[in-house]
Amino acid sequence: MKTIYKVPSAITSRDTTYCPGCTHGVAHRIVAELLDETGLTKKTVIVWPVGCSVFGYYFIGTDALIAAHGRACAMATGIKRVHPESFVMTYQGDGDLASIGIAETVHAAARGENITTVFINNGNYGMTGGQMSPTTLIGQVTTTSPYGRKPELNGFPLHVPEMLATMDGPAYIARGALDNPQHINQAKKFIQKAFTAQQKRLGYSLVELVSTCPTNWKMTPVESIERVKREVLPIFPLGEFRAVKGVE
Amino acid sequence: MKTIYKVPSAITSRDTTYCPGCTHGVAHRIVAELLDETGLTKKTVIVWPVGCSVFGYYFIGTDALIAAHGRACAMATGIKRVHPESFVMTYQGDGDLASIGIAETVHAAARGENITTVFINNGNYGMTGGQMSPTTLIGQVTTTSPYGRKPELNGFPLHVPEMLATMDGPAYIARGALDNPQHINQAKKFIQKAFTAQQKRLGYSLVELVSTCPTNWKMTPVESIERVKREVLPIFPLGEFRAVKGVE
Amino acid sequence: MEKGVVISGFGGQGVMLAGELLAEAGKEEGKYVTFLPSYGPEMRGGTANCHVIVSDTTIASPIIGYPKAAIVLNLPSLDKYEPLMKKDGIIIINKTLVPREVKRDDVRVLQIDAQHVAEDLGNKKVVNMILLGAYVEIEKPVKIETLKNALKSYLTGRKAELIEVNERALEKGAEIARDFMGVK
Amino acid sequence: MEKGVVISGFGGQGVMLAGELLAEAGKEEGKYVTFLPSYGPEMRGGTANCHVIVSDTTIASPIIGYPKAAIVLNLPSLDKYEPLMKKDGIIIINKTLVPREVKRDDVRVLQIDAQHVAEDLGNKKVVNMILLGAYVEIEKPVKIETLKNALKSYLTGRKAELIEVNERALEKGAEIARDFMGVK
Amino acid sequence: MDLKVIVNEERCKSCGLCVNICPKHVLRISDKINSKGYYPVELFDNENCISCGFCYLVCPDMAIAEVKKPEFVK
Amino acid sequence: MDLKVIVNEERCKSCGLCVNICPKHVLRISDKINSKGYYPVELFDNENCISCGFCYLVCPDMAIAEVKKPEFVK
Amino acid sequence: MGEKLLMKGSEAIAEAAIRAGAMAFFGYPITPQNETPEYFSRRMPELGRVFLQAESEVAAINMVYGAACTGTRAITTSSSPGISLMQEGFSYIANTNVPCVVVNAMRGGPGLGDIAPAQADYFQATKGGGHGDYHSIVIAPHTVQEEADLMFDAFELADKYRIMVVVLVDGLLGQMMEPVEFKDWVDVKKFKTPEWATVGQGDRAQRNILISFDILAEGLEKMNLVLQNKYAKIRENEVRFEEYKMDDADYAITAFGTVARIAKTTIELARNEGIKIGLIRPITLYPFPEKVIENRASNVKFFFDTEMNEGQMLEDVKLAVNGKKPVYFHGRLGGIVPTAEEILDEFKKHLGG
Amino acid sequence: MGEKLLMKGSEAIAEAAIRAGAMAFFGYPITPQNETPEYFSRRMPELGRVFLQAESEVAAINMVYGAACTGTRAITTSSSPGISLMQEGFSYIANTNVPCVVVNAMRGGPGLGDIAPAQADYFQATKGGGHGDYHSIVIAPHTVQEEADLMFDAFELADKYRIMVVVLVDGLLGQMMEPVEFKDWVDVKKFKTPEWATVGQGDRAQRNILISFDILAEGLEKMNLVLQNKYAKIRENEVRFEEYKMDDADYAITAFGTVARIAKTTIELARNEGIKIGLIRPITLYPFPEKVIENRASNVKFFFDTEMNEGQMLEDVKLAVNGKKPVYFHGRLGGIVPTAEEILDEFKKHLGG
Ligand SMILES: Cc1ncc(C[n+]2csc(CCOP(=O)(O)OP(=O)(O)O)c2C)c(N)n1
Ligand SMILES: Cc1ncc(C[n+]2csc(CCOP(=O)(O)OP(=O)(O)O)c2C)c(N)n1
Ligand code: SF4
Ligand code: SF4
Ligand code: SF4
Ligand code: SF4
Ligand code: SF4
Ligand code: SF4
Ligand SMILES: [Mg+2]
Ligand SMILES: [Mg+2]
Repeated sequence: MKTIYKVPSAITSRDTTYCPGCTHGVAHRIVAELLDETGLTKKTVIVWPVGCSVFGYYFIGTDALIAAHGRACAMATGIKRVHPESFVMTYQGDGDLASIGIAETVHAAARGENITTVFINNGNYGMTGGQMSPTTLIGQVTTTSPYGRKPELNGFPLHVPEMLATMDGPAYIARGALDNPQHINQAKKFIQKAFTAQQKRLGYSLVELVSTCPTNWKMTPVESIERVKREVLPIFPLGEFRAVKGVE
Repeated sequence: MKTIYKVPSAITSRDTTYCPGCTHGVAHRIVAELLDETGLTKKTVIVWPVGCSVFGYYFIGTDALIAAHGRACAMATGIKRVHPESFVMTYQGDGDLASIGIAETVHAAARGENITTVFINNGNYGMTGGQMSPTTLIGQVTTTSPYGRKPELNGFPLHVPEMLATMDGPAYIARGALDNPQHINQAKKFIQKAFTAQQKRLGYSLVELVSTCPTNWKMTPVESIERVKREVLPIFPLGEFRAVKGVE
Repeated sequence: MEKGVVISGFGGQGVMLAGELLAEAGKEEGKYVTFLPSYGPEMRGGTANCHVIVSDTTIASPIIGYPKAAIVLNLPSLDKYEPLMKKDGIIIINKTLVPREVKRDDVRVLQIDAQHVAEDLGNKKVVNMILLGAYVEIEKPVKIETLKNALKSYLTGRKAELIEVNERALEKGAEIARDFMGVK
Repeated sequence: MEKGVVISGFGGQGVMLAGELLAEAGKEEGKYVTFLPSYGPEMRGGTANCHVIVSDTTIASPIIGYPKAAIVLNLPSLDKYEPLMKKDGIIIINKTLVPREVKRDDVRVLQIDAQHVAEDLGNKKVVNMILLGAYVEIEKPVKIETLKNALKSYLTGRKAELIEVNERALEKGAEIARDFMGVK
Repeated sequence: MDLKVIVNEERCKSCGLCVNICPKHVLRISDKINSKGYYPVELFDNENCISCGFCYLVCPDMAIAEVKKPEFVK
Repeated sequence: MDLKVIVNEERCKSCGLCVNICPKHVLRISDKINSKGYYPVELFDNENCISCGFCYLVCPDMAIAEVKKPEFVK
Repeated sequence: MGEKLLMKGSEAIAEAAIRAGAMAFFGYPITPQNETPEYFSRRMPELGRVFLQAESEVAAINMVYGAACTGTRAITTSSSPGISLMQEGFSYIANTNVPCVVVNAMRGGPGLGDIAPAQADYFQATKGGGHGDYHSIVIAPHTVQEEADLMFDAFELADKYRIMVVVLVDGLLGQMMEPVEFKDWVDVKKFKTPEWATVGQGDRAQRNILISFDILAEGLEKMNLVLQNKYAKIRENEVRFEEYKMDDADYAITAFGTVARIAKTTIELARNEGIKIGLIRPITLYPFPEKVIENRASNVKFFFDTEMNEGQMLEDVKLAVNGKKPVYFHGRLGGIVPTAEEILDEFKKHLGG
Repeated sequence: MGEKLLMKGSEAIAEAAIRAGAMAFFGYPITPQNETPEYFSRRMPELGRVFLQAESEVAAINMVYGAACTGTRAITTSSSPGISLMQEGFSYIANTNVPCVVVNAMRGGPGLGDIAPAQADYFQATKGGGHGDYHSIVIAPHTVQEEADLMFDAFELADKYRIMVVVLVDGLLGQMMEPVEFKDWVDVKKFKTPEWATVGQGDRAQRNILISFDILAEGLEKMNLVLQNKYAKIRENEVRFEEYKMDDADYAITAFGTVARIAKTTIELARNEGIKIGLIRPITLYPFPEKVIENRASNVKFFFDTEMNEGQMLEDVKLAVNGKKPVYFHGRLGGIVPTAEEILDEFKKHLGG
């Protein structure tokens, strides 16, 4: 028999600390697969965020740091500027990247910083217990939008790729999802292109991944997956928003 | 004889502290004219920035505060939320708004905060002596880009209205210029619409105004005006980028 | 008199509810009470415990360094608290999930096969109440009746239908405790 | 010996250049020097001043609280420094822009119609050098020659053509000072 | 027995995502219990598994350790 | 003399923007000097001023205090 | 006062703030105090008041600053890293002389640290973690009831002195439940927009300008003297502390918040053994109760300071004692809460001396 | 050492940092120290090193943090409000044990304040303006030459202890020009990426992980003890100070930076009048030279502390003196620089006593 899928070697032996069915783990695996495939593992530094993936360095076996909440892109910039030969990635949640860290993200993008961001959008602050985030949907109940997110009070979900795609700095910007095999394969392709962008020094690359948070959505993992398709993807459409020449 | 133009009464008797020919003063005057025309002067709170216009409250006679550098939109949000009947404006430079304050700006926009921002883009940090700002043009020499702004080091000029126009929160977003009478009249029209947006509680409004900084550009005022037309406006095109229904 | 108990088990075993209920009952009886929860480092799952003190006078520290009483719902909890117990203290153990004996011989031990007792009562989830009932019967920090009243303010809405089985669990625990004390 | 001077005038009158030049010359002569600029609050324009000390030994404070010498290029500067002058100190005044006499009689005063002298030298902008030349001749913190050398390192590139007129201004100032001292 | 899908039982959290996605319905939650208290998934019908790897792709816990495909002898 | 353009001389900073924009070239930097050391602008040809207000519009220092237009008697 | 409720400290803080007239909350989630903003998010809209989750702590404090400039009772709550991000804002608020309330539920540090209870932000809170010579009033409750009570005082003091009041607690005081009785609701209908507030000039004769700067050093020194006078008044009038069994004490423990509470048990244990210890518990950490400590220096043999940090309040205790008696210390770091027994053991090590 | 150059302090700092091997500058403009980043912006690209203007001080310090985690000599410079924004970053850097250098050219505060010289960020720098129990080494030069010299030490100390070193100056020391002679260029070709750096695992046997947290309080307490041990070593080995005319002094002035310099003139003036004053000038503010002050307490009649603030180092002086002698104080606020004469007048007020 021929092995067609196997847990990548960039994944450590440590079990994840994520809740059952949380798709953070899927994102980890596709990143690790790409590290294996590109042979980048030993050149890579991952800047982990504050959020449920704060323990990410337990699971992906590269040099690693944890940035202050929201500052991953700034920290990654510091590393990349002094060690341009290192492969530098940030892995960030929607609270981390789109709320407290939006300035660092926008400016890393505007500068065309040669770093890659994997952006896990699960529509709330998982780690702190499910508060509203910039990507929470209208009407969604969270622990800080107990009456549902209201546009007149809390505004509208933030579309980070669409926003960054208006700039000249980013080389590659896309949005994928982790809810089914097809989307997962597509997401992997997107991240692979983002890796290429960095390796070719074409500028900033970011891939948003629509993810789940069964625990705080108060749903089973399967219900969460269904919610993504039914409610989230219509608001956060998948696709590539910017890809400069040379990204493939 | 009939008076057709007269210094508006919202302008105080205090002389400006701006350098000769600096168009900050023009922006002040058109704001003051609109305060006169709309009768809003006594309902208005202006949040001034840190930047050359830190002394703005000397010149426009409304209740006033100075925000911490970059935080004008956050401060204005605090005021407007507790006093929705006040007319709340921020006046900010490109360093203040687009660099250190970009998070507060993006999120005020995303929330659709009912405040109005006048955004003076003079392509550098005037007050601190002409450093590079997010809107500095490619190739432009400043005190911190002594060899000219280079895309591979410093990225590309940030187009704030274009970026904010991708969102659902803002009611009105436009870019005007202060280099000639036609543009000045257009700019005033834009700000008037921004005022309307706030008065009708339609959401966030922002008008960028392409301005000059003769001192740090090391040009005469007339040369500065000419540079705006020749070099700046091709990169920062004028127009309305978003106007929801009801803004007029 | 100050009466403190540590309640400890897996997250999801109702450790916090039992503790809060006891504190609420103490408060209802006009006593001084403190309830101090502490969660393990893991986000979800893992071991959780709480310290509850009921007293006739003001309570200084809400932390129980060396318990006189402990309700222990799983093995890690026994491992943790057995060495800390005060001499002559009482450990009430969920025997079903704690597959070992207590090694110390200077403490009192009540083992209850609570998981099975709960199944007999018709609801697997009332293990916590069985153990709490036993504890309250032995140490008498509050009256069982007050606990039952307190239950009503915690189980509201759709959960109201669970009041009855929880009451029975408290009583069952108390009954087991009376047998235990009789035997002693 | 420690020799300190305050140079004060409008921004744009070359106050800073004169001060820096003096400090540079002091340094060239192997002396201890400090140059301390201070700008008024206004962004542009307004009054500017600097404190320069040249000394054979280490200099403690670079701030001159009570000057023994002052070069005064405009009226506000005279108003500010006249009361602070030490007894027997010397004030060198740009008479053209200072339309009043010094009131104190315990200080020495040299008034130079520097604007006109500068025009005669063919460059309105060398007022600062005329006054500096006079000061250096009187107080001798450094040699005029060293000042002239220092000029060369400050006026480079396109400005090199200005060296000559600035040199002449220094000399002219010195000459006026010699006359003044002769008269005294 | 040469299973097409190797489950790392200690890693499985019984989330059911693989069971849900499997086009051939050959996976189920077992009644074993692992040391973390979860009931790991098992492939109960190796025969009908088509080695599509969907289970591997959706598993968030690297609990589908490997997916293999029979090689056809030419 | 009833000037169409009233200059507030104390406010003028001689920036020249009004002079530059005036379509009729009727403004110039005067040789007066104000208390801040600037040479204020002056309207030297009232006649030919068309009261377009461009000078007012571009002046950053509110130094063009007023622009007036002659009213035609019907 | 009403009925007693069994409540978490972090929720009691929110409820008390609401009853004390907090009209606006701006904040950003952070453990171990998420229950506080979550509570506000439920209650404030019900009362027609403002709850807004800010994009960051930097934004949150500047929103508070804006609301404070209108004279509205505003509050934010956070924990150590979030509080560090607010330092610039604190400094601006101080020099603008506007009132607000900030709660810091301290967690283990430095850096990301952990989410366990700690007291290592004492210096930051009392000496000014932001730039410049400024102070906030800093209050440290040690029970849930006191947390509830002091929220009222926090808002009163903030308004009285137009100053920021920091309520310094920790995760233990936030997670713990105790019966609590709330003071009567403050009648918010009686609130008036103060004369100095920037809400638009309206009928006022003068417009209002609220700023924290003066480009002239002379002017800024005057602004600083205004602050210093205010601080002097506060030091004069607002010192609060609890003396516990000090009357016959041979030794004094000094401790605040959670540790003070534990120390009370230590004192019971010690007294059972015949060792007469008392407790001086600063309730206001700024203004610090230096007088009482100075005075007690003549009665006791030594002071024993204990904190969940490396010895921060310790410096203020030493400054107050000023060499008159030894001051010993025991501290635990990074979120470890000492036990009463441990404190006693450590204390006893100094009895030989 | 080379030729003497007449240079502004703010530029000498940049040049010295470059010679000392600063490979990367990240910062955000702020008066009164814009000449420093501007100087870096010219020189760093010439040398193939990194100059990057960050979008804010928050970003700047986190960029420094990133570069520091690769073991690269990195620096940022700012002034008071900007430094306040960096407090969270400082705390992270401290607990990650990575080296970097930060210059604070203090200006008048609080809030926006002014751009005049001040010393009111002493507490912030020495006690930790960020959260948690941490310290940075804090150095306070008082001449341009010393600014240049200490930049070398700053980088050496940072690397030696894997710690942040703060160079605390003010606008006066930045704007002033003095002749300065730079130490020899550090040979940056000899720099090696340290074993602990996170640059990708490469040939290392283990991957590196640099973090400032431990979810378990027990672990975090251990991390804290590592820090505390390091600080103890630093207090043991790195104290620096200058004693100026203390040998025969009847009185000691304590002062740092700009004011220390002015105080030297005060001492001349006093000695001309026959009053024997000396100066104890802490060069390291942390570790504070408490021993020398404690020792001198037996010789002098009193201490007179003078600062451009409301009395911040004063507390450390008092803690060192510990009640043995009186400690008097004179301070100016908001950016006012005292004159030598003024200090003498204030000093004399205490002579009667
Ligand atoms: C300065 C600061 N503010 C707040 C926090 C608390 N905090 C930790 S994680 C988090 C949000 C996490 O949400 P997200 O980034 O969406 O990640 P997720 O957990 O959902 O994957 C917050 C607010 C912090 N650690 N530091
Ligand atoms: C936190 C902080 N960082 C930096 C500064 C210094 N600073 C004052 S104004 C300014 C930039 C001003 O530029 P801009 O916003 O473009 O306004 P302009 O002067 O050009 O009108 C800076 C960096 C400050 N005051 N506070
Ligand atoms: S809380 Fe949500 S995001 Fe975090 S691990 Fe659990 S499911 Fe995943
Ligand atoms: S520095 Fe530039 S922006 Fe500032 S007042 Fe002068 S010209 Fe205007
Ligand atoms: S490989 Fe495909 S068919 Fe086989 S178990 Fe997995 S999902 Fe089902
Ligand atoms: S998806 Fe993975 S973790 Fe979930 S049930 Fe299947 S094997 Fe187990
Ligand atoms: S109104 Fe028109 S024509 Fe008259 S001076 Fe002004 S610009 Fe010239
Ligand atoms: S535009 Fe205004 S300030 Fe400039 S020259 Fe004309 S009148 Fe004077
Ligand atoms: Mg999230
Ligand atoms: Mg600008």
